[in-house]
Order: sequence, then structure tokens, then C-alpha cells
Amino acid sequence: MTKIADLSHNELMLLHFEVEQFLYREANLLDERHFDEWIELLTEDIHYWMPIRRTTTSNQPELEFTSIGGMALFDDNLDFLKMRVAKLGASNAWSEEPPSRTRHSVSNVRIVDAEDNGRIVVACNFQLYRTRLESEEDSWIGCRKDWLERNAQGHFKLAQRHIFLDQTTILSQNMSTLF
Amino acid sequence: MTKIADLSHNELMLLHFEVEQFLYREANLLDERHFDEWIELLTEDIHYWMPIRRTTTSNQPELEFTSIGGMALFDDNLDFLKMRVAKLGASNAWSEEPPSRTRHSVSNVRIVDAEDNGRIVVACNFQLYRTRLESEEDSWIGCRKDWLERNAQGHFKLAQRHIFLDQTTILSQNMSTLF
Amino acid sequence: MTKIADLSHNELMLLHFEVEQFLYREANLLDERHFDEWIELLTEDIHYWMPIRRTTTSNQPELEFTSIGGMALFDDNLDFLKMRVAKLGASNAWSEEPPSRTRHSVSNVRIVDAEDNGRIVVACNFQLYRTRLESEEDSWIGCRKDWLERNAQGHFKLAQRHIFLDQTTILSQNMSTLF
Amino acid sequence: MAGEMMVYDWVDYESGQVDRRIFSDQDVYQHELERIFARGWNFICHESQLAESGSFFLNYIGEDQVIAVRDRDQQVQVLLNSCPHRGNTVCSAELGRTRSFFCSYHGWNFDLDGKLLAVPGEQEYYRGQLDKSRLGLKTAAQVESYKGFVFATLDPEAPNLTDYLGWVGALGLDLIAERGDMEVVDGIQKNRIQCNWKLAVDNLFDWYHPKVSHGSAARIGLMNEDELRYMNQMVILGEYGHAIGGAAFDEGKLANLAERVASGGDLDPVDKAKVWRTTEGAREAMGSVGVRCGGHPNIFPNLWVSAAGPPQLCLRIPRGPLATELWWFTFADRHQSTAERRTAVMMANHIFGPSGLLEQDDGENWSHSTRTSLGTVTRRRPLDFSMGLRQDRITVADSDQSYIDTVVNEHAQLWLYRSWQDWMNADSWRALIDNHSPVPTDTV
Amino acid sequence: MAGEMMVYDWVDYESGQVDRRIFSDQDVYQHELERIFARGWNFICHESQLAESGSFFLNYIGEDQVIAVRDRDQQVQVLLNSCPHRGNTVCSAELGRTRSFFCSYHGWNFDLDGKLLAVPGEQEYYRGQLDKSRLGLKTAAQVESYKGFVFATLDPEAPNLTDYLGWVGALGLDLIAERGDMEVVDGIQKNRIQCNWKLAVDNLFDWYHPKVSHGSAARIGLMNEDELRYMNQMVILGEYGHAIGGAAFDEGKLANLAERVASGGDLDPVDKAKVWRTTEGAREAMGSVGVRCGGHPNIFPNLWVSAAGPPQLCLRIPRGPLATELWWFTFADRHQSTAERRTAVMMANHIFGPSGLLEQDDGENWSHSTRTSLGTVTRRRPLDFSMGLRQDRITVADSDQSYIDTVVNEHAQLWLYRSWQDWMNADSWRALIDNHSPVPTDTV
Amino acid sequence: MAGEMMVYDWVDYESGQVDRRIFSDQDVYQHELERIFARGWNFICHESQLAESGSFFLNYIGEDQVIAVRDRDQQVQVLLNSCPHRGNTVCSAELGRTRSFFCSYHGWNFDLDGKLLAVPGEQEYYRGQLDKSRLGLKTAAQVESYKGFVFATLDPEAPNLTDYLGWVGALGLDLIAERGDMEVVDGIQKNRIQCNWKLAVDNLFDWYHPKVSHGSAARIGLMNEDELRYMNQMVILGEYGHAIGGAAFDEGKLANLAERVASGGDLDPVDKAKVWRTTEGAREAMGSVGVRCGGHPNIFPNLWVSAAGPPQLCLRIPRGPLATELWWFTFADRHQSTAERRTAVMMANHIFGPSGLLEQDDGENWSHSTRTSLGTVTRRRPLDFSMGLRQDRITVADSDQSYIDTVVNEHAQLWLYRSWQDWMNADSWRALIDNHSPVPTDTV
Ligand code: FES
Ligand code: FES
Ligand code: FES
Ligand SMILES: [Fe+3]
Ligand SMILES: [Fe+3]
Ligand SMILES: [Fe+3]
Repeated sequence: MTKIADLSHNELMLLHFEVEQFLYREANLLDERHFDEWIELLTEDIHYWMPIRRTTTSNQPELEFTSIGGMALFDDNLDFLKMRVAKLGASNAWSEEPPSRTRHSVSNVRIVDAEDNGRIVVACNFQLYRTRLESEEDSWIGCRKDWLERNAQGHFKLAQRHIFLDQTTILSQNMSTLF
Repeated sequence: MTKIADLSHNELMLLHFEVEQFLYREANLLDERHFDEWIELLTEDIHYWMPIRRTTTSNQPELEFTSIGGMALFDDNLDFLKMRVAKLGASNAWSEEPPSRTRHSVSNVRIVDAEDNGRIVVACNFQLYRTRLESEEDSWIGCRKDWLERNAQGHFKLAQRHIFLDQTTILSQNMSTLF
Repeated sequence: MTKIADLSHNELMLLHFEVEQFLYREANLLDERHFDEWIELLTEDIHYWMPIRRTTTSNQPELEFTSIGGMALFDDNLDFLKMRVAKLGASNAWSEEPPSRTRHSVSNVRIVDAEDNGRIVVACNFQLYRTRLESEEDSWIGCRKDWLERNAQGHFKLAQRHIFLDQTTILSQNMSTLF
Repeated sequence: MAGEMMVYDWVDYESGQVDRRIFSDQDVYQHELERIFARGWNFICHESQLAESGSFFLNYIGEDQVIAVRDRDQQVQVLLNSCPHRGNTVCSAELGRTRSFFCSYHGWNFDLDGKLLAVPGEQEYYRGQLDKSRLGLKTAAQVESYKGFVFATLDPEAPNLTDYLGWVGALGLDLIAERGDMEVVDGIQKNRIQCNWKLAVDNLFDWYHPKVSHGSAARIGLMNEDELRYMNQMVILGEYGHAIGGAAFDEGKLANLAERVASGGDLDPVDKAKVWRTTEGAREAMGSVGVRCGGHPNIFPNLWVSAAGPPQLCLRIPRGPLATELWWFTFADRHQSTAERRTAVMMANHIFGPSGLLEQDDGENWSHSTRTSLGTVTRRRPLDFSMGLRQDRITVADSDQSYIDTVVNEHAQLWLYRSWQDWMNADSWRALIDNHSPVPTDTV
Repeated sequence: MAGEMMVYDWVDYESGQVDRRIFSDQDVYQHELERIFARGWNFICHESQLAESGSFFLNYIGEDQVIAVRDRDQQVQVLLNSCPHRGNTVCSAELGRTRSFFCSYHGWNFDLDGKLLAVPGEQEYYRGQLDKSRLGLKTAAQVESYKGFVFATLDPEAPNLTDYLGWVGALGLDLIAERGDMEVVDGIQKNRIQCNWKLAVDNLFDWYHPKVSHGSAARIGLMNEDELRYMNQMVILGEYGHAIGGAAFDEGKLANLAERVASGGDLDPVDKAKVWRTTEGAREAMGSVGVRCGGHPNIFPNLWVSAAGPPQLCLRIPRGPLATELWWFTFADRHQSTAERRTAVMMANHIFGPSGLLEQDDGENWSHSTRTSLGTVTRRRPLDFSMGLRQDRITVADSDQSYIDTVVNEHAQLWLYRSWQDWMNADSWRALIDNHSPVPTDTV
Repeated sequence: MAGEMMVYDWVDYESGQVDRRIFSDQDVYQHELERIFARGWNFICHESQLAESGSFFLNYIGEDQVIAVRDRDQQVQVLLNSCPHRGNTVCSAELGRTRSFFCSYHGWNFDLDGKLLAVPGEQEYYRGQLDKSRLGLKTAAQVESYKGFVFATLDPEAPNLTDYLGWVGALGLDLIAERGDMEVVDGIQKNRIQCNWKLAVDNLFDWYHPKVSHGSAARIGLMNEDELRYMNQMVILGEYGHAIGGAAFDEGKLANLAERVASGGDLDPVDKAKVWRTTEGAREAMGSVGVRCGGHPNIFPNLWVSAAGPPQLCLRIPRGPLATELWWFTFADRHQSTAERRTAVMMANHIFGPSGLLEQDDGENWSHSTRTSLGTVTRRRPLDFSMGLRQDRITVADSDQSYIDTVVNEHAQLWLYRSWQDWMNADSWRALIDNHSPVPTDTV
């Protein structure tokens, strides 16, 4: 952890505060369905990825997750994410009409690394709760790894997101929301 | 955000820390059933409100929540809250006898504004878990907007709370607890 | 709160940050199944305890929890915890083969006291989510009280943990994980 | 279905005993859906909820979801929410306004009266062979409004709403309708209780439980202990299971109030709330018995008219034998002052609904009563409804309205179950009309 | 109920095959509630849990919730937890002390023996017509205690507890009772497993699974590999389905131990734990076979006496065909030193219960076995209980106690299912007494 | 089971009406498990998923969980995942590699072909009396592979796979198999939808819904509006319920493409994706009709071959009448360039699966259609499948393959339900073979 190590406790705490607030704001934009603003938080080369998870024996951990480039539940670049957002805004995307009510909660936020390219690597747990229509409920729980970088103005942008869901078989009708 | 903007990063972080700790202490008083102490945290003119939420099409967002002064699930001033607390303390309030076991968890805390009257506006997500008797379980998830102000001693008081539950049809037998 | 009281706001915030990060790292070691590293975080005289909770009338609160030394769900010293960890590592502990997928989320962290022996007492809420095999799900929610102390190097160690689950009848097939 | 053949003999109204199995048995429940909900007149909404053409509101008749909508001719239509093509729903919002009902599966588009307007590929794919006229949304067999309260039945053989309600059902609704130019206040409170729907209905006649169930409300000063004795009770039993039970006002006091109103003396809030009962209109509509009636009506099967406090309706929607949804509709007079309305709304918000200071304590009793009826041995013992049994006489007023003047009792509850059994044993409306229990005329 | 008419022929004890449908079929389950749980003697609690008048403890008989309470005459009463009025529960806390049982719905108040004490409005509302004597809480048909272990049956025709237990059931309980002045240690561990209750019972006789199921416990040094071979097994089969299976102690070793005790030689913990078996009292109560018996008894249907380690009972409460609750009761001798008790409690806390280092690994096996019995084709193939079938002889001891000396086997499991079938095919206690399988006397 | 005796008359193929009860009735569902899933040939996996001896993959046949595994002789075995001893599962990982199947309950160990290898205590406890040969894991009655696609049936009387598939089922699989040296790309997407499995199958033939259901995909430029008109449709009906419906390629265009390939002209991606259809091999395997076929096959009962985009299979696994799991298998040619594979995988990841930009919008329609079929009155009205009914002629190609050239239609869906009814009314394979509907030869 090159740069991180050099930070004083107080600097680290400040950085952590800034990171946490960024993640909270970002989550809020999704819950408030301000998807266009959300897109603004992403870098041009964003990679947004959720592998498929499998139940495997403890002696074959290498089989637990599919790898990058293979089958996945999300494997999006900016264009695909823009499509998803456009879809969420379209009144004829039936899985979101009426809109889902989502709640993105982030916890256990940890700055785990700073890369030479200046990216900060942040780990957290998430719980995405969704309810639709009269009483449909979904709860997606897992952990995430986010790569943040600062733009010219010094504001954070999300450069990479790896989402590790704890479920194997997805117990939901669809995943029409963003994580 | 008048005042907030003027704060240094460090001051903002300190304020945020103080706010978060206040919300945690407050939640804990409810979970520990120290209701009288909880009442002490409220201002004389507290407004504690949970509107009714409805499933609506994306082109009629104005119908999603009932408005202040109309039908609601909570629409309490201090007197009503004192009644609820008195009830929670009464051994013949059967929905709470035996007492519910509650867990108020607050996350994604954000200071979103500071009003000219010196009130700080704080947004957060909440999960209120309740279990009763042998195995009854309820989970209420949503977001909250709290208005905090400082009393003479500089301690925070809760001046206003708007609770936005994600459920429309309430899937619980009652809402005998506080949020 | 002897020592705590003497801390400046900023010092308290720093301490809190350090404590929170410790709890997050610890949780992560469990979720990543790095049990041996987890054991390293415990003091020699650790006491890890989860009493049995009961549904009782409001006039007999003394019956709600079993007391230390009596029946419990966890009542472990370091030796027992090492056994659990060894078991979790054994490929023939069938309740964990294939391994459970767990997510330890900690919230509402509060430093509630500092003892004369230099131990810091920390309270928090927890949600332990577990999913196994195709679609088994457990969610254990409650609050915790942790006693932290610093070792020679000034690193935190967990000296005591009291886990108060909100459920009375445990709605899970087993509790093969650590809290 | 197992239930089909059996004859129900689970309500013994001689001894006031009711078999517990009717509160949890799956076959009984399926039977109720067929013989009660799919046959009776069900409350759907109030006309004020459908302000303009295209305004709609979702509700249920038993487990059939229906759309109430005001069509282009301003008529209220009640449509089954299911597309005749593949069965998809055509409306998912619980309220709103629309120009038509568009099916999200293949795009069949239905007019506000349910007619099938447009079918993609009608010529290209169906080659003009589709008879659109037979493929509209199924409409309720009959829809009628009584003073703005919209009811619907799915059974074409059902008598008209007036005959169904009879004077008792009508009086029940008048207790709200006659108060003024009533409208629904925006916001229906909905919550789900793990109880059988009949136990929730039973409870609305139950003036025995408040003193204990709601004892805490008295303790915190929300109600007055003595209020909860309810010594002056009036019970009215109606054909097909309708009933009213609760407080009765004193003839003289009402007359005296009328005078004071005439002489323009000023009145306290409690009196104010009764003034409407002293009007000519009210007496004409409700008769001498009606104006005195301060109790809780139930329009069979599941509509509680809560007229004691702020005027509200509580619909009890079955969700399987072991669950019920409560939907609270709150009413206000369009001509009421903002302050008066605010007071009424505040009261409604704090008394009933899932967080209501009174209602909080009802659900658990009902759910426990439901759950115990699953006990293998526990359910062998019937419940007891003997309070006041054979103790009271029917009075027939000059208005020809018959009623029972008494104290707290279980007459209305027993009548509810007795009528319920009539419905369950009738295999058609014809049979129900021929064989239902006559309203008692001498003693109960 | 579909089950009523059928004759069960699902256990073939000639070949040791058991049809899988009995582990998941809904009708079979309803039938079990009627014919086994509502008929047999069920363990309720230990007298030490009801310290004084008013002390109560909630438990279940099948799906009927019951209150065990010590009444004013110090008698233990077992009451159905349901109010005869509207069926509400009258006790919600799982343990505690009360002066009476007060119904939160309308305030009927019941004495500790279930008698209806007071009814609000008995004169005012019921006009003195309510026969309170017929409206108490329903009490169990019979309640008896064997050496402090309280049992109840809901069937008045059941034989008394002594006849029901026979010498085998009694011996099972003696394995705890005879150790000293026993009491329950505060804190019952309760958890729910997604398995059929019979698979949990079957498992308690199963000395074949530890070596594999609990292999990890051996690996971490909690047990000793060789311990898990269990070559010296004693099986005892009792009337009505009771059975005991597990380790047998050596006659000679016990005698030798007795001498050493007499000569005041000092003993290691393992020996200490056996001393009670060498006393006159024990031999008198348990006979020569009993003192040698170190196995696991099951009191039919669902009470496991875990007497090998610290004395515990595990009750297996059915929660539908696919779920079972395990309740662990831990016992200690009142006269034990604090240190000894602490050691025993620590052991109990770490062996069994949901987090127990042994029991952790049992639930999943049982739930998988239950789930596979739902497979359309999978369930067509019966389970196999042929271990030791027709290989062993019954020995009759001088004490007249008959038993089987053998190695690990499935005799007790097969006897469990065979007796289960007797119960399921009997439509009354009379029929069960006349037709149940006799305890084998020659070979098994 | 209630269903056993009844004769199903719920599909009226004269009028194109299907009774809604078949989408939610519990007895119908149990019957489907017995008569369709436990009897038919079910897709299990592709041989490429079982790379080497010991490689396994878990799947389901109805509600019976099966293990597909490559044994020591490189044969693919399909084993019921349940131990014959106490029924425990012997494999819990959903994929992986193992040397044997070890039961975690008592340690019985099974070879890769299901044979019982070792039993702890076979001599000590079973005294050598255990006939291991009868206690292996139950293997599927028949297992066959068609060009790498592994199928199994649990019914020994089923015809062989070739006869079962017929030319239509075979063609369906050829649409993937003939593209090259195909293998499964690691990662099966699995998710659960609250719908009846038949509505998911019905939908795969449904070229009517994309324009509306997936309108948003067009709006965001993922598809081209006009593409969604589907005027050139080809429907092929196969014995036992197999069918194919969707786009048809133009004979001439294919020929022209062949020429361009020959003359080495360069091709756009769309053309490239069709080249394989112009090969001799393809024409031989699939015939003149097959190479033109661009539609969606379903291998009865529940295997969708999605060959329009990147080659994928979607298996629809029933989870009770009201739920279905979708499992997506994605295929790629081993000899494809990394870039080509990456493109195909990206497309597969973004079109289908729970987060797929198309599939996202399907599940809710199906779940609503399922839920409405529970409505007491709603379910009384059948669904409509009359699109194109009696409008189209069967053509028989020189290749003897018969097909229907038409526009968007519901022929295949109606054939699905008609065949489903044949299966449900046959009490054996013999009866099904004798009585199933013949494939139409003139008009449909
Ligand atoms: S289901 Fe409504 S248009 Fe097809
Ligand atoms: S239900 Fe118990 S008093 Fe009425
Ligand atoms: S259940 Fe498999 S070995 Fe016993
Ligand atoms: Fe009430
Ligand atoms: Fe075990
Ligand atoms: Fe689709």
C-alpha cells in the first residue's frame, strides 16, 4: 500500500470520510433514480462486473467465481451502463414500470490499497433491498471492490467495480437494477 | 448549503462524526427501551412523519407519497410521541407485551444541508428489524431525513423526522415500535 | 468514562476510526475464511459469549438472558475458538462443506467506555447473513459488546465479545459460523 | 374441491358455538372464495376516488384483482385485471390515471370500459380472424353505486344492490353518506395481519374487547375508562348477514340537540358531531332508529363502516385462510373547514391503521386466535358466542325498523357466522334466497 | 383427511425397508398429529423448572401449545394455551411466574389450574347466564410425573404413565434421575431444522454416523477416533416403540469400581461419572441390565435421553412434515460442586445445540434426507435399515430384563418405525393395545 | 393423488383455448412430475462440461436432483443424488471433480458409475450380510448423448433418444451442434421466476411479444424496430411436443452467400454468422428446411435452443406450480478466435439471464400470468391461442421435412399444450405412443 502507508492517521481518516461520502452519494443517486447524474460519476473506461458464483467444495475454490471475460451477470463498459440507464428511464421497460423501490446500503467500508496509477481501492459490504408492486421483495447481499480515481477537479470517479454476490442461484425474477 | 460549505474538510468530518454518534445513541435508546430518555432528545416542536407510499407509474411520481397534513402512518407532535412512549411503557399494551426485540440500524449517513435556522439536515438509510415471541420477524427498510438542532448546551435535539418506508402494503401485523 | 472523557473531539474521532476499521478488518477475515489470521486478533484470555435469549413478560426482564457460566450458545475461551477454527478448516466438517458464504456487517459502532485496565468497550449492531448450497439463507441480527485492548505494538486485540442475538428460537439448522 | 360436497354444520346458533376449523381450513377457504366473495356484492371504492375519466383504483374481490375505473362516459367500470390473451395483468399501479389499459406482454390495448381496442398484427398475424368483441377484459357481472359507494358482484344471478343491502346495509352506509358531501381523503392505509378474515369481521361488532384490548389507550388518556362500559347498545340484524352493533343515542337528547341547533346555541365538539343526525334529511334517509344508531355496521361479507369516530371504512381482504389485509378508507365532508378536516385526519391517523394507538393491539389477538385453530386437539373445542343469547327482545319501531336495545352482547357476531353458514351451504343465489335464515323477529 | 382410511404398509421389517413418503407427505403428518402426538404421553418439562406456585413453562404437544404451570396446591397442571372464548392465547412468555392467566382480548382470567376465575361483565353483559365451570382452559387428559419428569397425554383413554413407559421407558429416565438430586440448568437451547422429526429420532440410536458425521470433532481432538468404533453395544426394545441403543458397560469393571469406591481409592473423572451406577439404589431402580446401559434411550415418540455425556434431554417438536425444532434440556445434580457443574455445563454448551461442535454437523444430513424424499422417482426407493437384521439374539437377564448384546446396528431404528406403523394403524388406544407389535423375544 | 384418475380435457385445440388451472393447480403439477418429467428425456448437460473422469455437474429432472458425471470408462453417468441408506445427498457442489461420491452421514462411498464401493463396518457391523450390489446410487434408466448433448430418462420403457427427438428435436440441437466444435462456456446463469414452467416454454415460440415486451431494447438501440416484425416465419411441429418457431432464411440468399464464400469475398458479421448453414455438412445433417430454419426450438418438455443469437440453451426447471428456474448454457466453437468468442460471450451476457437487457422484462409478465390463474373467477376464462389457427398449410419439402411458412402465429404454442395433454392422459409410454396426437399434415 504505497501511498496509503504514507498518510498520517488523520489524513487517512479524511480520505476515508471522503470515500465513504462518495459511495453514499452514489448509492443515493441510484435510489432516487437520478441515473444520468450517476453516469456522471463513472470514468470513460469503467468496468462494472459481477461474476457468476457457484457452490463448490473447499478443495476447489478456483471454481467459485467465473473469471473476467467469461460468463457473468454484469460485464459492462460505459456504453452498456448507458444502455441500462436509458432503459431504466424508458417508460416501456416493463420490469421497471412501475419503478422498483430500491435501497442501497453500504457498510464495512475499507480502503484496501492505492495503485500507482493513483486509483484508490475500496472494499465494502452491500445490501441492496428492492421492493416492487404490492409486496414483492428482493434482498441482494455481498461485498464489492471499487476503484476510485480523481478527475481534474479532484472529484472521485468510479473506474472499476467488482460485485461479489453471496447467492449462487439468483432468487429474483430479474436484476433490473444497478448495484 | 450555506454553513456547511464554509466548513473545512476536517470540521465537516467532525460534525459528521458527532451527528452519526447522535443517531446511533438515539437508535440504541429505542432498542434498549429507554423511551423516556429518547423523548428527551426531541425538540418541543418535533414533527415525526411517515407518509403512505403507493405503487404508481413512472409518469405519475406525484402520487407516490401522501403529503403532509393528509393520511399518514405517523404524523406525530411531541404529545403523540409521549403517548406512544407511555403506551410502550404500559404493561397492558398487548402488541408490546411481551416486548418486541428491535434493532435500529442506520447507514449511509449524509449531511445534506444546513438551514438558516441552524438546523442540520441529515439523510440516512435505515433497517428496523423486529422479532417477537417465538419466531415472528419484521424488517422495515427505507430512508430517513432528520433535522437536528443544538440546544443551549450545544447538544443535538431531533426537530423533525421524515420516514420513507420502501414498502407500500405494510407486511406487518402492526407498527407498534418507533422508527 | 475516565479516559474517553479526556479525549478531544478529534482524538475521539481518530480512536473511533481506528476501532471501526479494526472491526471491519476482523469481519472481513471471517468472510474471507482467513480463520487463522482471525485467531491472531484475539487475546489469550478472550471470552466469546452468546447467551440464550427468551421471550419474557416486561415485568420479568431478569429472565430474558441466561447468565455467564450458565447455558449459552457460545461460551468460548481461546481453546474452544481454536477448535472451531480448526473445524472450519477441516474438509470433513460437513455443515461447512461446501463452505457457507457469510457476510458480517457491523453498524452503529459506539465507544461506550474505557476501563481502567485500558480496555475500550465498543457497542455495535450486527447482521450476519449466510447463504449455503443452492438457496439456503440465514440472517442473524442483534447487537454486540466488544472489549478491545492494545498489544505491545499498539495493535488492537479482541479481549471479550458478548453477542446478543435478537431471535429466541434459532431459526437455522445450525450455527456453524463465527459472529 | 373437497369442500364442494359437504354440508356445513359448524355453527350451532342454539348454543352459540362455532367450530374452529372454519378459521384455518384450506378447503373451507376455497369454498368461501367461490360461494361468498365470487357471489356477493363487494365494496370496490368510493366515486370520489375516481375524479375524472381514466382515474383508476386497484382492489380485490376475494383473490381476484379488479380495476375500478371511470370510463369515457363517466361510468365506473369494474374489470378483472387479467388479459384474455396470456393472462398478464394490464394495470400494476394501485391508483392513477390512464387513457387505456395496455398489456405489457403483447400490447393488446383495452378501453376504459374493458373493450379490446387494438391488437398488434390484427391483420398481419391474426389475418383479421380475431373476434375482438369476445376478448375484452372481463367486467364484473353487476356494478352499482349507493350514494357514491361503489359495489360490484361477479355473479350475474345476484339480486340488485338495493335488495342485497336491504335497509340495514343501506343504513350502514348512510352513517357516512348522510353526514355531508363526502369524499375519500387521499391515502389508503394497508397492512397484512396473520389472521383469518372472519375474526377481523367478528371483532368490529365486539364492544366487549376495548376495555381490555385497548386498556393502554385509556391509560395514556386517549380514551376515558368509563366510556368503555358501553351499557346502551343497539343491535340490528340484516338479511344475508349484514348487521350493526354498538352505541345507541338517546331520542330525547337528540331532540334537545335539534332545538339548541334551531335556537342557534353554541355546541361542544361532541354535540357538533351529532348535529347531522337531527336534520330532516337524515331522519328521512335513516328513520328514527337510524339516527339513534351509533354502532359499527358490517356490510356482509367484509366491509366495516367505522362511523363512531371520523368516518372510515375498513375492508378486510382475505389472503389465504391465515392472512387478511386491512385497507382503511377515510372520509371527509368537502365543505368542512381545513381545520376541522385536519382534526379529523389527525384522529384517523392515530386511532386505526397499523400504527394506530388503538388498532396496534388488535392484530395479535386475532392472529393468535387463528393460529390456535390449527392445534389438533385445541381446534376440537368450539368458540363461545353465548353473550346475551336468548336474553334480548327485538323491538319494531314505528319506522318498521327492528332492532335490539341491550348491553354489550354477541348477537351480531353469532348472526355473522349463522349467515356465513347459509352462504356456504347454498350452491346458487337461488338457493341462498330460498334458504337463508330469516332475520329474528321476537327474541335473540 | 386423506390419511384417515388408509392402512399403512410402509415399513417392511422383514427386509428392513422404510418407504420414504413417510418423511414428507402432508397427510401422513396430519395423521401423526392425530394418532401419535394427540394420543401418546409427551414430555412437558421437569418439575425443577416450576420452582414455585405460579411458575410456568410453554411447550408443545405436536402442534398444540401447552402451558405447564405449578398451581396453588403445588400440582403441575398442563393446559392448552387457548382461550375458550375467541381462542386467543393466554400466555405468551416462554417461561416465568404469574398469578393467573389473563386473556388480553376480553380479559377472561384463568386460575393456575385452568379454572375460569373471572369474566368481565359476567352479570352486566352475560346476565349471569355464563356457565364458567365449562369454560376453563382445557387441561391435558392426564398428567403424571416420573421422578420429576412431567409427561402429559391429551387422550383420556391412554394407559397410565407407568404402563406407557414400561421398564424400558422408565430405565431411560432413570439414566438421569438416578444420578442424584437432579434439576434443569437454566436455559433451553432451541433451534429449527428443515427435517422430518422421525429422521432426528432415528439418528439418536445411530452409533454408525459419529465416525463420519462427526469426524471433524475427532480431528480437532474433541473425541478419540477409536472411541467411535462402538463395538460393545446393547440394544433394548420396549413396548409402544421405546428403545435404547448404545454402549454397554462391563459387569466386572463396574464391580471392580464399586470395590475401589468402597476402599476409598481415588478415581479419574471417567470413573467418577460411573460411580452412581454402583450404588444399591441404582441397581434396585435399574436392575443389572440398567446399570450396564450406557446408550441413548428414546421415549416414544420424540424424547431423546442423552445420558452418555452431561445428562440432557432433547425434545424433537414437529413443525410440519419438513421441519423439526430441537429443544435441549440440561440437568445437574443440586449437590454437585460449582466447579463440577461448570465443567458439565461447558461440555453441554459445546457438544450439542445449534453451535455444538458435534451437533452442527447433524442437521444438514437430516434435512437432505428429508428433501430427497420429495423427489418423484427418488422417493420410490425405500430407505435401508438392514444392519444386523436377523443377526442378533435377545438375552433375558436374571432381572428379567431382555436386551441385545451386539455391535453397531439398526435394530432400534427399525423398531421405531415398526412401532410407528402400529400407532398409525390403530384408530384408538384400545386398538393399539390389542394390535401393537410384541417386543421380540428370540432373535432380531 | 387427486390428479391420478382424471382425464384432462383442458386444451381445446379446435378453438385454441387453454384452461388456466393448468398453470397453478397443485395436483396438475404433481401429475406433470410423474407423467412428463419422470417419463420424458431430459437435458442434463453437454459433454464438454465433463472434461475428464470424475468431472461432475448437478442438475434436476423435475424435482429429482441428479448428478451428471464422467466415470472411469469416460462414460457419462446420470445418478439420483440420494444415498440408498438414509437418503442423504452424496454431492452438494454444483460442479467440480471428484474421485467418488462420499456420503457425509455414514460414509458409504460410491464409485463414479454409482456402484457402492465401500461401506464402513461392512464386516464388523453388517456381518457381511449387506448386498452392496443392490445398494448403488440409482442410475437414470437410459442415458444418451446426441452430438454432445446429454439427455437422460428415468423411465426404462421410454423409446431411445433418437426416436424421442425425431427429426425436429434433432434439428433443434443441430442448430448449435452443426456450427462447429462446440463447448459450453464456463458459467451457467441461474435464476428463479415466480411463474409456471409452461408459460416460460410457451414464450420461447412467441415472436409476437418482443416488439412490446422488449420495446425498451429497441428504444435504447439494442435492436432495430423493424427487425421485430418477423414476417417470414417458419414453424415446425414434431412428435411428442417438440416444435420450432421463428425466422426463416431465404433459400436464394443462402445460395448467394455460399457463392460469395466460395469466391472468398469478404462478409459482414451477420453473413459470417450464417456461413455454417451453407456447408455440405449442415445441409446433410439438417436438410433443406433445417438450413433455412432460424427459429427457436423447444425439446419437449423444457429445453429451449436459443440459436438466433449466440448459441445458448435455456433449461426451465419446475420449482412447484408457481416457480421456475432458468438455467442458461452458453456455447462457443473451440476453434473460434478469442476476439470472436469474447464478442459472443459479451452478447450472451447482455441479452439473456436475469440482468439481460432483453430477458429482464420477460419474468414479470409470466409471473403475473401465473398469479392471475389463481383468481377464483379469473381462472374460469381460458387463455387464447388462436393466432393463425386454421390459416396455414403444411408444406412438405423434397427433404421430406414438413413445415409451415407463415407470419407470427401461435401454432407451436398450441401444439405444445396439445401434446402436453397427450402426455398427461397417458398412463404409460405404451399409451403415449399409441394415443399421442399425430403431427398435422395438411392445415393448422
Ligand atoms: S398477454 Fe396481454 S397481450 Fe398477450
Ligand atoms: S378471547 Fe379470551 S377473553 Fe375473549
Ligand atoms: S445416509 Fe448415506 S451412508 Fe448413511
Ligand atoms: Fe379493537
Ligand atoms: Fe450426531
Ligand atoms: Fe422475451
